[in-house]
Amino acid sequence: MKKLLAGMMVAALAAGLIGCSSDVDGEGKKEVYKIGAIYSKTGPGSPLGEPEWNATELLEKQINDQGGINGVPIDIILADDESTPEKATEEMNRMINDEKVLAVLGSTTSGASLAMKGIAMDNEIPLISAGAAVGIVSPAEESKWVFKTPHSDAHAVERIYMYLKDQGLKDVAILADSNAFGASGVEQLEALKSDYGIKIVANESYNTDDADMKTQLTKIKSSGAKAVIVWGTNPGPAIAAKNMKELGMDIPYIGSHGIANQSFIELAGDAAEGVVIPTGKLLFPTQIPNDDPQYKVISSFYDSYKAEFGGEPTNFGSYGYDNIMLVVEALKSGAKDPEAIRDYLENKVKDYVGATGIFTFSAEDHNGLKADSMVLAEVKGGEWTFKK
Amino acid sequence: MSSLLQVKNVTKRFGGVVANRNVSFTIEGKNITGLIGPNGAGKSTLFNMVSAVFPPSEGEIWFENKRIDALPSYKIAPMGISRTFQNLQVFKKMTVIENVMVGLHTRTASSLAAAAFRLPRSRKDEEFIYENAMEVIKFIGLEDLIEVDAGNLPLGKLRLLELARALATKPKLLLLDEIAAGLNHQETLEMSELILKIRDRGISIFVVEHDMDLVMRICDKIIVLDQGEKIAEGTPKAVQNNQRVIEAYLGAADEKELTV
Amino acid sequence: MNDSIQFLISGLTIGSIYAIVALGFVTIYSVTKVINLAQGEFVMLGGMTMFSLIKLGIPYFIAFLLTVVIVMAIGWLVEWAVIRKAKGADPLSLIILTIGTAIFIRGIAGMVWGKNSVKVEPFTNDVPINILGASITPQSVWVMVFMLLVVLVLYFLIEKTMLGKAFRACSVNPTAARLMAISPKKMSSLSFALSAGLGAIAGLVIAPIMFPSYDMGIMLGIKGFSASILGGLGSAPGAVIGGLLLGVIESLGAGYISSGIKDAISFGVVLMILLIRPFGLLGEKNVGKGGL
Amino acid sequence: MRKGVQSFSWKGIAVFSALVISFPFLFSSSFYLTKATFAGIYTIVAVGLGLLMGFAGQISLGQAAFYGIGAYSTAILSTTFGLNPWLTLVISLAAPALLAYLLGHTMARLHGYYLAMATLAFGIVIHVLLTEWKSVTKGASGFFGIPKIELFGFTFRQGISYYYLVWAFALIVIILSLNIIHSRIGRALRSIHDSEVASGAMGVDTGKYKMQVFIISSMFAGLAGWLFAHMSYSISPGSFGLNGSILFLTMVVLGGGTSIWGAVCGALLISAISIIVHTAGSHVSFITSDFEQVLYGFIMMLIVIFLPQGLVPAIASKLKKQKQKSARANKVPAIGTVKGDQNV
Amino acid sequence: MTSSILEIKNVSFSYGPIKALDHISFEVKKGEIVALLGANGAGKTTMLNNISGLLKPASGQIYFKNEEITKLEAEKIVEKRLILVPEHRQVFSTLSVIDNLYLGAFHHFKKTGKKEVDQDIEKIFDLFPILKERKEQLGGTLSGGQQQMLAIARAIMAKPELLLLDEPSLGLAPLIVKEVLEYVKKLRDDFGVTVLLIEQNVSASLKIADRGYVMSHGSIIKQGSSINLLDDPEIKEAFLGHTVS
Repeated sequence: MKKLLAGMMVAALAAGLIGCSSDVDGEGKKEVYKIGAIYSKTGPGSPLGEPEWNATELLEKQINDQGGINGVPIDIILADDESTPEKATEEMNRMINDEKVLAVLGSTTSGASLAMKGIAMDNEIPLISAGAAVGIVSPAEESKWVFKTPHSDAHAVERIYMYLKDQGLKDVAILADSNAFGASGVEQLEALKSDYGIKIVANESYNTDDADMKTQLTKIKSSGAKAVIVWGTNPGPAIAAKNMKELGMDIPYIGSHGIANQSFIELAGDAAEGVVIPTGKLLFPTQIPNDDPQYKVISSFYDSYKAEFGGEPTNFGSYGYDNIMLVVEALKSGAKDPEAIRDYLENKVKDYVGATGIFTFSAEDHNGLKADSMVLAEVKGGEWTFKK
Repeated sequence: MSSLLQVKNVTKRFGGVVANRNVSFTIEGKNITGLIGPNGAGKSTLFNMVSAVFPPSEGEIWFENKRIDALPSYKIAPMGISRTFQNLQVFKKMTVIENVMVGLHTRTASSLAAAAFRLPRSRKDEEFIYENAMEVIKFIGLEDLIEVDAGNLPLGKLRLLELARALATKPKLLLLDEIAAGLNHQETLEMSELILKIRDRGISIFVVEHDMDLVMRICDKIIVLDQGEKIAEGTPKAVQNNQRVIEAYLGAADEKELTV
Repeated sequence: MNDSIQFLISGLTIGSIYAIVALGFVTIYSVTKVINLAQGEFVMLGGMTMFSLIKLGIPYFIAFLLTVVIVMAIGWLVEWAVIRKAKGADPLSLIILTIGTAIFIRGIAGMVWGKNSVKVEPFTNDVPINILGASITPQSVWVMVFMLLVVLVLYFLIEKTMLGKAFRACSVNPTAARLMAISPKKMSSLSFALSAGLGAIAGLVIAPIMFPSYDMGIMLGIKGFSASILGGLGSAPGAVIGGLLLGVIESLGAGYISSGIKDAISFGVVLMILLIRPFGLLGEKNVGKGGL
Repeated sequence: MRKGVQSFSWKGIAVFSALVISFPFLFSSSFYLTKATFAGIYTIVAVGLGLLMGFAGQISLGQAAFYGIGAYSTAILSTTFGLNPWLTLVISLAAPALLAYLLGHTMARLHGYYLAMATLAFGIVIHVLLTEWKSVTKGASGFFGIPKIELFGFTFRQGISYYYLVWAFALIVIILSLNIIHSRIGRALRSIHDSEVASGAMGVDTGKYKMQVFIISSMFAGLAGWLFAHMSYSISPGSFGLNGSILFLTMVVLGGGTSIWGAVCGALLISAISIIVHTAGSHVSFITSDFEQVLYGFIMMLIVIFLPQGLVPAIASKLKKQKQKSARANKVPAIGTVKGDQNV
Repeated sequence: MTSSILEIKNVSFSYGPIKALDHISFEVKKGEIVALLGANGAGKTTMLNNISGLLKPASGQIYFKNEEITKLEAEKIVEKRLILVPEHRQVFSTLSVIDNLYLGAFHHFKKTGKKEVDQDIEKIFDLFPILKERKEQLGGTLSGGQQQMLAIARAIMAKPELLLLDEPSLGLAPLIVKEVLEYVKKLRDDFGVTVLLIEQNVSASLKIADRGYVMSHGSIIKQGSSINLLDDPEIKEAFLGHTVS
């Protein structure tokens, strides 16, 4: 019995050893910059994580093809956390202690990012997350080593509220996914409503795998809402759009940046017409004005991404892009250790033009974006069009 | 002093089928009582009611002046009733000694917490259990097999194991359900000797059996069931020559009487 | 008032789906005493196969029939390759076995079809119909029609045909059935094929409503299982009642209490009903034990 | 005093402890250490679930809920209310136990598939509450800012110290469980599994012990939750849903619920499999986490079909049969020593 | 010369450690009624289950119409028209009487066609009028005797050449036993069905049987014509144990 157990342990360990040995590199190799990147390539977060993963692969190649950073190649170690905090924890420890990376990028989901945050703080390694939750970079005193590049939900909400104010719509309803993405959106929608004089007359949610949302929409309909804000990623919002049409609800449908992709339109079909969302500009690189400061960055990233992978990078691709490029900026400036990279990010990144927006980090703000990094898009004729 | 076990007017129905109708009998102390009857006569049903597998539909069962017919089966073991099973309900994945040790469950009382932390109470109980189990095993004659998984035993030993396990509870009344089923002649003989030996220890025994040799040899009193009803009661000899019993077993012969 | 009608219609639509899935559970259970927790995967396979066939350019109606046939074949295969091999296992093992099967099928589906949701066109146009101020889409009507159709066909099959009698015979007394030359093994295969077919139909009718994806089977399977338990295992009318009840509770719970905790409400109700009636609404007391 | 009868073999524990202690020295990699730490946490849950399934014969499709209650109890109390984690450990044990006690009365009336449904429903209800009771649990994004465990001024952080902390608890749980199954109550429980009728006739109060084991298993899950919460900076409801419950189930099924070591092995093997897939995945492109899921499903099917009692009991009984064969051949009846580990 | 329709050669069978059949051999000739007698636990039911394919012998062979059926599945053996009426009758309790009868015809239903099967059912109703009265009633709600008749009727629907009857008198009142056994005789006389019957009701069964075998502890200990067996004093001993003198 015990022998058996011991045998099993040894077998498991042996399997591990084989894994280890392949990672052993000879000493005295020439210098590389090692960066870790953990994204959700699989699992429920994969629609978000995949463009981030792809963008990371693409950029590593591009940078090294161009001779690296100041002549030093960059080595990005990619890992999939399968959208779980446990795997993210394991990978984060590997990145920091085994791979000895200078900084870690990721992860896609808030839960995983928060789990990684604790480890980054313990080990004093900079972490740049692509997660949505505000908790990733706040409170500031607990987030010294953690940054994030995605449009904060707050920005998206501000953008929406500004639009609603312009349109004179005060009474709104929320329909949000009950997952982390939706929850984070709702939190900001609630937090910022009074700043814009918005009244939330109905606050509904749905499960990611719900087939039908007519019940929630009926409630919204009766609540007298003048617009409905739907916060989630595909396919939920598409079902909501379809259900609204079926219920004959013609109030404006405001989406989140979670559906800033072509597949939303494909799924929702006609029902997508007129849907307005806040989004990064990467959604329609050809439509943004040439004089936009981000124009060059966005169009070149978009083109090379499309050429490499065929699909759209979506907003999430831009987070993957900016996460790397910010570290690369720091490395370029000569920051070669984790602390220097962190310091550079916090103090030197001012008006940096990224794919997501224009970043200005500070000790209090580790997100660095403003609401104007987002624009509004509307579905017209089966396509996302630049609205404002 | 009244009888050890009293079955009073017991009736059992399953759905519409009456398995036992108005059966009454008593079992005295230090006695072997047999329950026989043709297939389908309701022996098992009656036996199961006495061992509290299920309650009777009507009637009462008393043991040592306590009414037991509504009790769950686990409550009658501590009172002094124990049984074996015809279809061998040994704990197959446990060793012989562990099987017998389960029999001593009701004679100890240390709690789960005591067990988990191996408190002195638990240790003392375990020692008591082990010693008593060994004693019973030696009495039955299974001491060579204590470490063997019950599932690997041959039939004869399984029957002995069931007996040992039942004895470990220190019963006043031992119920044996077809204890000789499947045994060969020699084994059956040995079993009867063993049963008599147990009786001599002062334990009352109630057997359901279809091996007539065994029943006739060991029983002090026999109760005969047919069609759910008691049709005869008495000494083996009386029962064997009772016309109703012969009919029940061999069928009524209306034209040509069976002659013996 | 209009709201409650709308809630009811939504609840009945989704409840009809649960009912079809639950009938799949019952079909297998009543013949084999196996609860097939991979039933939801049959639903998923229905939706995804339909999508693929249409994408291949196969006409809608033919794709529909083909889907049912393909999924039935998979159901038959599952019985033959997996369930039959574990003959006589207890319910606990069977639950684990079919969960394993579900995970396996789902994993393969994820690799074959990818993770994204797909779209399947509705059977007929999607202009909603107005009833008492509530709106109902033609597809929702189809869902209910199919549910009733399935119930009718099953009723006819079980009550009026020799095959149905053989099914019932196997369920009451497999040994006696064998003595009538009815092979419980064959009936077990057939019941799996049949219930896979039911799953496929559920997948087909719901596909235009909910954008199928590789993992849609989990929740539908669980809801179908709940519905069949709620109604009482092995009871077809129970499954239908359970399914509709679950759908309506969910919808009313979301409508009048909170959409966030609607699942907690519906499963809370399931727990409570089990507390009051440990054998479901129409269940018999002696069921609940497994084994072929 | 006859040691053999009253306790299990300490040798097994000693060998296993030695392996546990030496692991970090053999494998300094932080990745393995983290994996092994999680494996320890899972072991605690699996041992509890193994007791429930293998010894009380009850299924639980909602074990992750107890795990989650343990984790959230401590997270909320130690963060929001600033209580010392050692203090909240009591709550992390008591809260699942209380719930199990209340639920146990319902469960006691249910059997087979109905029981499976009830535990499944319970798991879902708890998961929904963790997600939706935002004011307390901070909702789906996760609860964060959980303090670390401290002992005499030493802070347990992820890494070697936490590894040892977790495995110290895991070993305690294993020893307690072995103690239980080698006591009168353990034998009673095992007897229930073989023949409930016979154990009833031996005076074993089946319902009482099933309830006790249900409570114990929920407490173990709660303990694991406590360890998990304080390991990480944050916890989120996703870790405590159906997937988690099924993962625990897989561990027990794989290793074998009728043995404490089986549950331990199951937890370790599942962790090992994920390491192997991870390693293989970096070389072979189609081996992804999707493949891992397919593999889990496949393993569950194979085990139920070919080794329904699980790996460890299957191998143990084979070894034992051999031993008994050779013992019989040598005609050496082994009297007086009943080795405890034969049935574990 | 009457050929044997069923031949049992050296069949043994064990339930785990319990040996139930020990090298049993016997035969049944076409057109006979043969009774297999013995006390509880003698192995009679096990024998019938081995013949019908529900159990598989550990060793030995079974021939039906000179064809070996030892390894055939129960379902296939039914198709060869060897039908067992099992112990405790085993009617489909939640199916109606008429559905029970239809199921009897399951193996030849397609070949025979519904019309003919319906005619067969009418014939059965002539034989057992009580079943006609109760045809819509559920099998489980019938009385014991009626269930026994239904079980036999259901077996007849399968068009048997050899009918195995497992204790048709079990749990029935003496009058009903007589009635049931009368039907069995009628089956042989009017339908030409060969019957192998196991019974503990010795006198009643030997009255209708041509020959009998007596089993004890898994072996056949005695055989002979019914008349001879009825007169044999050892029979009583086999059933009631050693006579206490």
